[in-house]
Amino acid sequence: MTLSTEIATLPQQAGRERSRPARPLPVAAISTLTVAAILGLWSLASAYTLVSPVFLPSPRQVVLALYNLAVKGFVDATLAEHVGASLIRIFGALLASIAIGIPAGIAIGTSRVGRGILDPVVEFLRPLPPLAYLPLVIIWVGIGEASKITVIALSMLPSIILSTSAGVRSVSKDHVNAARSLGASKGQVLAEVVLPSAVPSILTGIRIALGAGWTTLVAAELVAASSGIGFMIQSAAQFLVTDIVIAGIVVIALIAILLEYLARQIERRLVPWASHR
Amino acid sequence: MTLSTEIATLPQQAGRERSRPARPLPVAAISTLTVAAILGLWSLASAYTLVSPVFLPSPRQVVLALYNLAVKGFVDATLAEHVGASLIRIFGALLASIAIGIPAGIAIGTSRVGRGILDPVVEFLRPLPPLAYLPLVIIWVGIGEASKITVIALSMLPSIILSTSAGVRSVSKDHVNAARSLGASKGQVLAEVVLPSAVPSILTGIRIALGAGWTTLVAAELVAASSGIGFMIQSAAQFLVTDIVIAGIVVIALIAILLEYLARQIERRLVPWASHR
Amino acid sequence: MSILTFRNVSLRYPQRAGNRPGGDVPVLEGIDLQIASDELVAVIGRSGAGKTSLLNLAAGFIAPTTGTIAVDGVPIQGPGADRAVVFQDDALYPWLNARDNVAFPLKLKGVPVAARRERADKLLEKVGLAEAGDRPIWELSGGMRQRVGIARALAAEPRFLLLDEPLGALDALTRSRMQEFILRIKAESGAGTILITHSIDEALLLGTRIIVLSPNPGRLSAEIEAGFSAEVLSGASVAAVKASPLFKRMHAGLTGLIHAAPDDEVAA
Amino acid sequence: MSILTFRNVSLRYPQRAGNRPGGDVPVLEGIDLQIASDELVAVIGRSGAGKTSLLNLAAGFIAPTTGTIAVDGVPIQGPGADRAVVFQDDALYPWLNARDNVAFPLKLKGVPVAARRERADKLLEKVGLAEAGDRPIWELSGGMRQRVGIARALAAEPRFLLLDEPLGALDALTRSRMQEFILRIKAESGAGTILITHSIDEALLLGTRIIVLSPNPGRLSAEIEAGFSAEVLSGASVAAVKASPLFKRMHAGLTGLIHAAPDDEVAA
Amino acid sequence: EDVTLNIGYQPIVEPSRVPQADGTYEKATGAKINWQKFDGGADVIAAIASGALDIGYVGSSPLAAAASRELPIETIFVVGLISEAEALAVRSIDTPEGLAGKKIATPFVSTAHYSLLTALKHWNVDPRSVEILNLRPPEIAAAWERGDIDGAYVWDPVLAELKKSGKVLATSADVAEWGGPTFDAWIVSRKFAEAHPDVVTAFVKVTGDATAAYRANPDAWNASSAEAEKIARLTGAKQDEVPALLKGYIFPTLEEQAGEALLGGGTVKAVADTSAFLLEQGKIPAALSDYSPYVSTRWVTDATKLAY
Ligand SMILES: Nc1ncnc2c1ncn2[C@@H]1O[C@H](COP(=O)(O)OP(=O)(O)OP(=O)(O)O)[C@@H](O)[C@H]1O
Ligand SMILES: Nc1ncnc2c1ncn2[C@@H]1O[C@H](COP(=O)(O)OP(=O)(O)OP(=O)(O)O)[C@@H](O)[C@H]1O
Ligand SMILES: [Mg+2]
Ligand SMILES: [Mg+2]
Repeated sequence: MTLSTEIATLPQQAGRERSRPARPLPVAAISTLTVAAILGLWSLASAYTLVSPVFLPSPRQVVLALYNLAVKGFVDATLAEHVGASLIRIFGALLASIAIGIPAGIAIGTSRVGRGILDPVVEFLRPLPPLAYLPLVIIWVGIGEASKITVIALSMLPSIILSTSAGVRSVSKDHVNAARSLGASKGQVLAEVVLPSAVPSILTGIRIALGAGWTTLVAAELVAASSGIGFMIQSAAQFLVTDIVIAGIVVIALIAILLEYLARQIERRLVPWASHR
Repeated sequence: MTLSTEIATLPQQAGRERSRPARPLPVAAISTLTVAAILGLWSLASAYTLVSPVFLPSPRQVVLALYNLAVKGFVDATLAEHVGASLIRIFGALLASIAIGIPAGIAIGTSRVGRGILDPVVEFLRPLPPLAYLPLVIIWVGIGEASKITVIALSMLPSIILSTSAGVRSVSKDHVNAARSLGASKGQVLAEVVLPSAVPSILTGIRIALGAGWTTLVAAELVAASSGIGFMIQSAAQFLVTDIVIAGIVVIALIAILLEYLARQIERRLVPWASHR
Repeated sequence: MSILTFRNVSLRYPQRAGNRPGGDVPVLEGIDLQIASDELVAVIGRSGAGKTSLLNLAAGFIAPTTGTIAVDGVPIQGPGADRAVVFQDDALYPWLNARDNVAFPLKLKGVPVAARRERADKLLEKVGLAEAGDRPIWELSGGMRQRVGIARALAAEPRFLLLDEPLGALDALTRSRMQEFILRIKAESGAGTILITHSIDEALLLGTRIIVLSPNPGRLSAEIEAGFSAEVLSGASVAAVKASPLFKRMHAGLTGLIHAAPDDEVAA
Repeated sequence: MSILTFRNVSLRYPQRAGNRPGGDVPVLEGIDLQIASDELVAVIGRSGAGKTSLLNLAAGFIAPTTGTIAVDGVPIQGPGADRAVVFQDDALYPWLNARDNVAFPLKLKGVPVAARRERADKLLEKVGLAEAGDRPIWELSGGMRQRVGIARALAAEPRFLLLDEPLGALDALTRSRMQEFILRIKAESGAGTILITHSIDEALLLGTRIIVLSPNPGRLSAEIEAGFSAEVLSGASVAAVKASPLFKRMHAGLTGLIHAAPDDEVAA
Repeated sequence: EDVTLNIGYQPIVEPSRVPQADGTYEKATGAKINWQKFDGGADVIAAIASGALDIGYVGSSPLAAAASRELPIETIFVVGLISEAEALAVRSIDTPEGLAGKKIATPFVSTAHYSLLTALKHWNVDPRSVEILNLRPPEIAAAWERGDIDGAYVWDPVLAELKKSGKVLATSADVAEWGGPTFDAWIVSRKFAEAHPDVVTAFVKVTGDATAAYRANPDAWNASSAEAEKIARLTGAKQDEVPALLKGYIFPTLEEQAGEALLGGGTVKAVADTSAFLLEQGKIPAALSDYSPYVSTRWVTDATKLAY
């Protein structure tokens, strides 16, 4: 994902820069400009009240709401508490789905029996809408933290399972054969060759899973939550406190982007070889 | 994804079958057995009322509910009408997100400006919970079909954009260079080389997007729907008609599995070369 | 008669992580070279000497750091249909069958379907693959794919043909047949040809001129005219040509030239 | 002294789409072969003759359709540390640095970290890469990677070394140095070696015995003893050895044997 | 003139489902009507504010929230005063004091939520001593089944499910007496009301007639009646539960609407009280001094005069 074929600029990849006099803007600068432009449009839209402020508060109002959230809180908890509660759920769910999904993905990727048993289960779980199975989750795991974590984990599981099994299957046959001819047992082949090769794919799966987890946060926090970003958004939406809804959305997006950035960094540290094979 | 390294059975891949006397069970048979086992457990669980029938009706009841749904319908529409309404929304959203996502993915994958502008937008949209932005969608696009399609499309877009840009970036540099030295213009390189190479990745993205679309179906049909599987499930849940809820879940899973199967077939027909590069 | 000219060309890849610190690494320096369309210039040199870089410059895939590359006096502005490349690993399009791969440059030119089909079939016949038009390329053996690649390059009717180790992974027999084939194609198409090869035998047999590239940075350390290709074309047996004292002397001389270069990695 | 024995081995790949209809395609038939641990058996033959298949059988990656393959009379049950393979495209683990790649077989055996580090460094020194231990393998050149692969195979202390075209993509100089290196390693380690090569020169220079595999289905069409490797090891110059009449006669003979095989794809 | 009327309804068992099923509204208003189903008042209000809806069905809590945000809406008809339909059902708790330290669930921001808080205030039970959980009705049923909660303030049919193994501590009828009435109402967007007053009047008239029909003979709407069938078909409720569900509300007739107890004064006070309460709870940023602009007797008065 880091390699890019800049079709428009291929001839400039080496040596003298033929047709471009100035150094091009870095991608980060363009992104910053984009964000600034969006904020500008938003400010204009609310300045000229193109949309009722009840439904599109100005950026200023949202920042104010964020400040109030941080200082005074909303629905009996401060922003930090809401974020903390949600982060614990997201990471709890991530741990759970890693603990279940990686072995399941390995089973699907390495054995026909594993594939036969787990493939239909995964394909069944993948499209299920969380709102539909919420009562079933409560019946089985109750209304404690477990239920929220379960709902989030169910949305994360498929991508972790699928990316693990894809990673496992893409292991080079030569790498496996080499290990076996160097004396590796089946377990050693799995631990020393198959798993390391699958790591880049698993990391990609985890990044996708994190995104999916955030999208089910509000649904998960419909269940007997008393704090959490999703709960906060939900409560605010019911009372038309739109500035808090938007502040919540912004907070989710910022955290998710931060985590994505961290994940990409970790990926670069952990598997520098992924771009070299 | 079709290539599998069966570590446990590598030595048997050719010639005489060394240690295995009988032909192994095909994967499909194992899957059928798995489904049968799950149905069996479910029957037992409801026969011994391990779970109250209000929450887990027996398979027989669900089949009966399906029959009644098909013949008499529920909340003023038959099963076929509900399924039809939802399929139109899912496919409408799919078309919309293909129409937007593929060009966006190409822009991200081929140009730094495209990446600079669109990457933050995609990363912002990816984690957003549909339940959080539902009121905003109503405000901006109203309560017609457009709002439902928008909600579903928003959940589909990221995977289509990301897989398109990944596909575009993975185009072989040699393939691009070859086309250019054979006289291709920039547009021709895009149309004749970059896009065809990205097709397998785009198809994978569409499969993932379909799964994501189904998971937001209930949320999308929370608002101002008068038919649809998600609407049906939601209405039934309000009045604790659990057999219909489960029947709806089963219908969603079956349709999704069928579509996944079709997509894999299309993939095999359309890009037979994908497994040969 | 077209002429491809390198004038005082040098190339540095921009500094990257892993390269030596302290500035860009010079890869090619002071390259002056002319290739006319009746020539086949064979380029030999150690691994890492800059052979592929030279070819990429000629193709226009990369721009030189200094100097100019021109065709008939007009500086090149990037890749173009006048300089077709045959890649070492074929670079055929897997989503097209053999015929459509060959017809690809014609499609780019907007030639109608029927006409390009006919032309592609003629080219496939020329490279001995008359039957293979409808086959997906992954069913073809390495040698067959290489020939499809050459047919595709010829379909572009280039003024120059740039071949990067096109016979690298073939066994002795298949390789010698492909060598004869390249000679014939070259003679027929009249395209000026640059052939990169690891084999001194091959360079001597096919080249009208042989260029030795010495590494660190890559410079033209020798240029030798050779006439063996004319002999082979006029019917002499390859074995007889190789057995001639002149061939042996030139072989020994070129081997010495390559080995003479300063040592780098292989310290064993 | 160990012995690797093929007894009446044949191999058919199961019928697949794209193969000729009417049953499995025979790839190898009636192979009888013995390799002692003081031998270096060079295998030559046309592309598709079945050389790689033969090596895969010896390695235990695939099982023969009929016949047995045994080490010292014990039929092999799959791959094992007694038969280490060096792959054409090295098959090093990119997530390990050069040293850890070499130490990999020791790790499998449970050798403690310090001991395996020491042993790996010694092996790296042997293959002339004393400095490269900490480097990620993607920073190494082709020749360096090939040597790491050989060091890794040696670390397993195999009784047999199976080499599949290990020098395929190297330039002439690097290749000749690697040839000398393989000869020395073979002599030191005392492991019986199978070397697959496209080059008749290489087979003659390195092999104590040369086997010609003829295609469709693969059979042993000739087996020739050769003593040039002993000459080279005892100090004779490679150029001199190649210039000897015996070498030339054998070279011509082997070339004839390969070319004599019935024709298939290359119809140009 | 061709008028299109967008109505947002909720799947509540009440008499106006019958004219909705029969197409009576279309006939009386002469408009083309799009019926849109919603599951919560907040979405109805968002839709009205965006102009997508003209008339909508909301509970008193969302109504108070919308009015406090000064959205251009008007209450035109009080559908029903919630009485037995919503109640606090508990398990192994006998007195209000016993609620302390227990887990009580309710759908937040609903009329039930408001009633629960009002009841606690009436009993002088500190809401903070009770663990109040936010759950939607189907999830309340599941949590009750599992024994995860000790009680819930919720509506039918989940309430009926809870009553099977629990007892009722208070109903909304009780809470109304304690000064916290809750109700459901039809509201209209002012813009539409100004443009098409006759349509709104006709709408109110039909709704009033349906209520009157039910009030005239409630027992005729039994489980096997055509009315019950129509209500069940539109809402998804089980047909044999419809009569019981209807009994949970007090449906005022058209004549009673304009009275002092309802649109004529009581409703404004109820909305103001609810808003004050929400403000105290920190749910809305500010309350208004006067809520009378959001309630109008004009439509019920006009409708009474209307005759076919
Ligand atoms: N994209 C690049 N960035 C930086 N350095 C490069 C790049 N491509 C090649 N080089 C360096 O330039 C030098 C010449 O490389 P080039 O590929 O032209 O060699 P070559 O003669 O074709 O070698 P070979 O026979 O191994 O193919 C090498 O030292 C190589 O490391
Ligand atoms: N997995 C396989 N399934 C079916 N046929 C195969 C398979 N692997 C090899 N073959 C066939 O077996 C024959 C021998 O292949 P092999 O790879 O052993 O040849 P080789 O002598 O190593 O050729 P080369 O010199 O090109 O590497 C070929 O005709 C090939 O098409
Ligand atoms: Mg090169
Ligand atoms: Mg081979």
